[in-house]
Amino acid sequence: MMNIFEILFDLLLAFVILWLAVRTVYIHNLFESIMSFIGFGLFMSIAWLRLGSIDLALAEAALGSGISGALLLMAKKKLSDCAVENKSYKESSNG
Amino acid sequence: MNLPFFYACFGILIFLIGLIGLTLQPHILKKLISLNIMGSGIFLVFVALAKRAGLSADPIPHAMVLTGLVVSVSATALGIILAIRVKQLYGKAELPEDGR
Amino acid sequence: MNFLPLLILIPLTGAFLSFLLPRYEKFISLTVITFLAFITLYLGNIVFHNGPIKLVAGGWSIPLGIGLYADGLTILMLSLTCTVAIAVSIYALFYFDSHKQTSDNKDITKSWWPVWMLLLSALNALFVAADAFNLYVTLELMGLSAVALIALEKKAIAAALRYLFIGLLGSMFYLFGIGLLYALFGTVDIIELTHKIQSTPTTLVSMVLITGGLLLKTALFPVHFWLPPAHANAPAPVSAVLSALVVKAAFYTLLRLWLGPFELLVSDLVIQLLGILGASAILWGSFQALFAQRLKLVIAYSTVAQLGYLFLFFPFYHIENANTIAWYGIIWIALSHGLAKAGLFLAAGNILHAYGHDNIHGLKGTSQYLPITLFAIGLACINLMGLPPSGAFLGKWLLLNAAFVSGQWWWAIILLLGGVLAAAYSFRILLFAFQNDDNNIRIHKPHGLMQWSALGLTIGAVLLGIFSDHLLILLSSGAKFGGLNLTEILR
Amino acid sequence: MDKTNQFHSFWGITLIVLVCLFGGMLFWSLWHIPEYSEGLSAMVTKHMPDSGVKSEVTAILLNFRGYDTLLEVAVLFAALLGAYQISPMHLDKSMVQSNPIMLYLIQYLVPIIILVSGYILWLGGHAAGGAFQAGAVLAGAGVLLLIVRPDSLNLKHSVYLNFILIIGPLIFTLFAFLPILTGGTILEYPRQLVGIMILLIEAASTLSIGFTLMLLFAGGRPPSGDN
Repeated sequence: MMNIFEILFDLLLAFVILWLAVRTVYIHNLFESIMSFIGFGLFMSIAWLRLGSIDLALAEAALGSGISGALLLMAKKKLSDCAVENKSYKESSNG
Repeated sequence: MNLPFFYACFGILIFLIGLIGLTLQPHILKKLISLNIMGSGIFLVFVALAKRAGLSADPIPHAMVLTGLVVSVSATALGIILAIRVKQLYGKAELPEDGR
Repeated sequence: MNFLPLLILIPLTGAFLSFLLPRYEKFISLTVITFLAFITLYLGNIVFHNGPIKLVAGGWSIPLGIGLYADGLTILMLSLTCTVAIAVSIYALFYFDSHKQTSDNKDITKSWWPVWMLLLSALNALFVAADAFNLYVTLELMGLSAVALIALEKKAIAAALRYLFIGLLGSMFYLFGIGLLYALFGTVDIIELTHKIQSTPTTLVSMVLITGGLLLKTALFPVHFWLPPAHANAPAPVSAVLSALVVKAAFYTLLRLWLGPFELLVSDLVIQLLGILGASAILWGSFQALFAQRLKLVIAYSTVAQLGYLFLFFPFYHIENANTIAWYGIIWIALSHGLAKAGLFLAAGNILHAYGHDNIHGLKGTSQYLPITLFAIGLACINLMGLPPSGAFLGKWLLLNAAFVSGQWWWAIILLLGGVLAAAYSFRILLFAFQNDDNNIRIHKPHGLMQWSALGLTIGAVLLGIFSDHLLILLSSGAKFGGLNLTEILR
Repeated sequence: MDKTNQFHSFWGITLIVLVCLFGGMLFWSLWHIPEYSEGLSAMVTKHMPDSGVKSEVTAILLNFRGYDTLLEVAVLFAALLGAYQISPMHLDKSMVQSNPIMLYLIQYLVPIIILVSGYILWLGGHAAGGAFQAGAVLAGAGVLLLIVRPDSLNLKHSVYLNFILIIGPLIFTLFAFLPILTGGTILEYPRQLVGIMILLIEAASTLSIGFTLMLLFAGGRPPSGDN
């Protein structure tokens, strides 16, 4: 059966992940949201370890947190830089 | 409540958080992040319920989740590139309202 | 030697090779499609004579390995895919060449062929899948390649993104349901699930999740909003494939699961609800089509309406005989709609190509300049209305029969009303198209084969109503419903 | 403004009620799942000696349910093709962060990351690891290079790059196809070659996945080489 430390560990992990998930989804600032998402992925990989899957922990850390995080940060950068292309396009395509 | 069901319930909570985020957040990147979080919740349910087999968990859901992870990363990448294009065309990183 | 997996592997190889060697992409793709046509014919022959084909990937035993399965319905869907693929590929040979100069950036490869090959392999894989998790992967492959195809057109970028979101959301629900099913029964094979399934609350929840996800992908009435912008703005061959095949594939998945594992759980309330949603889709879609200003938008809304007919199968689910008749009926509607709608979208693409726009009020002179295209539109409209001798007539007639056999006559009213509305929006198109143009506007005439491929598909839809005997027998191969002599009813 | 806020709060409450109902349904479904279930683990254990690898997850991914993985690799390829037709590769100068420390570190970091990637790939045969993890790590090295020294990679759209991108899926498809020629079924590896075939698929896939993810990070199609 589970001992008290395991229960405490699970509760703490669940709390941290939930907090990061809520922060990721509801925080206004996009950058902090992405950062929380990366943290969410890292803590998720601890959860995978807890559930006995090293494969998933590796994959989550590398893909879910690392690559997705990098993609999102790059996207944020490009979104704030990019200029609107040919404005007239918007009107002309309305018809 | 034992370990598998604790984590399964927790997975459902994460899924719901992502679902609310997907419907409420207008920003495309946040929608994508929310979808990823929903996915993580589902994966958690998969793997948690596989742990019911005892110490050595059932590996089939692990493989399925690995497949799902790669699929969601691919979809996120494509979504991000589309999002940048939408911003270039419409000036906002949000889906246009008029249903185009 | 079993050819079933080749239906997936050949287009996959085609996709990789045509990406590697863009110079030969047309040659590679046409070769792939020729192979597919022969393999489909060969498999159809086997299923017709020997019954359904089953095999397991990797040669493992079933809950561990992934099953592949082909029965009459599978073969008909594969043939639909193949027929549409042939016509659309011939069309695309010329369509994308003439649009090349509009590409705004030389560092973007607007590559239709590799993605189209990927989509083809996804469709074939979906139709032969007998494994619920495998269906998830194929649905994702189909969704992502469809998004990539929609994004070929600049003005459809937002629609593509919305399509991606809807597709992902639908798959999430679907995946959740599959997870619950696996947790309960320890298998994701559809046939084995059918044997093992029990009616527990968890199974019910998983059915709700899976059905919800697939309805989202099938664009049933209240969640249809994403379909018209995506289908109306994508390039013509893409619209044709989306309307004819991709939405049907999601419906096919739903049908497979409802007639297999979920059979035990289907309650009267739910099937009536699905029927009502289908009926609303018919009415709402037709009304929107009646008031849409652009030809492609009319056609897209008409897809929403025609998808509604497919859901009229469900109210007859529990009624002996009526369910068989309705099942044959909706599959005939699905097949003939697939051919007719693909042809119609290709024809609309011709008009867009010729006039530079597809505004309904500007269709003047189509009968002078594009007679073949207009003929294709006319034949397709006959199908949408469900007039004889089209395939849709047979389908609707079977549905009418089912309505009367079961005593639920009110569905017949919906069918008739849907036909009338379809006639209204069809005549609206034809009315403008038949007007003579006196000003001799300059048009950019599409290649002859572009016109003929549109016509070919719509002729196919009509032939489906005339030469239906053998196909109906093929359809009964491996079907859940059998033993009912349809030719008796048809007389 | 006030009005829209009210509107939003109305929908917000409706949404929360709906989500609560939906969540309740999901929790309710968990309640009825049996406490103990072995799933297919016994079956996996039984067939492990025939799989050609020692890690269970790798055996499932590449052998027992390899067909799913084949389609999944195609999904990643579909995302890449989508990116190729939407936007060109785009790395503006402001993204480049080349301070001297990074430039110094990267000489050591990148080879180490590539080694780690190879190690994870090799681990996949008998422990946790495999093509997807290794590919992601490899992509990490590429991303690092793209950020710090984009010119060092010199990505150009060429047949060689395309070949790297498809070599993994192509070999996978080929190995799925070959057994059919000899009368078997899809992905039915010959018993004596199964280990080496899986290793080949994984090695090629790692390369393809790594480059695909890196190009997705870069934002699309690299510029043509011939100008």
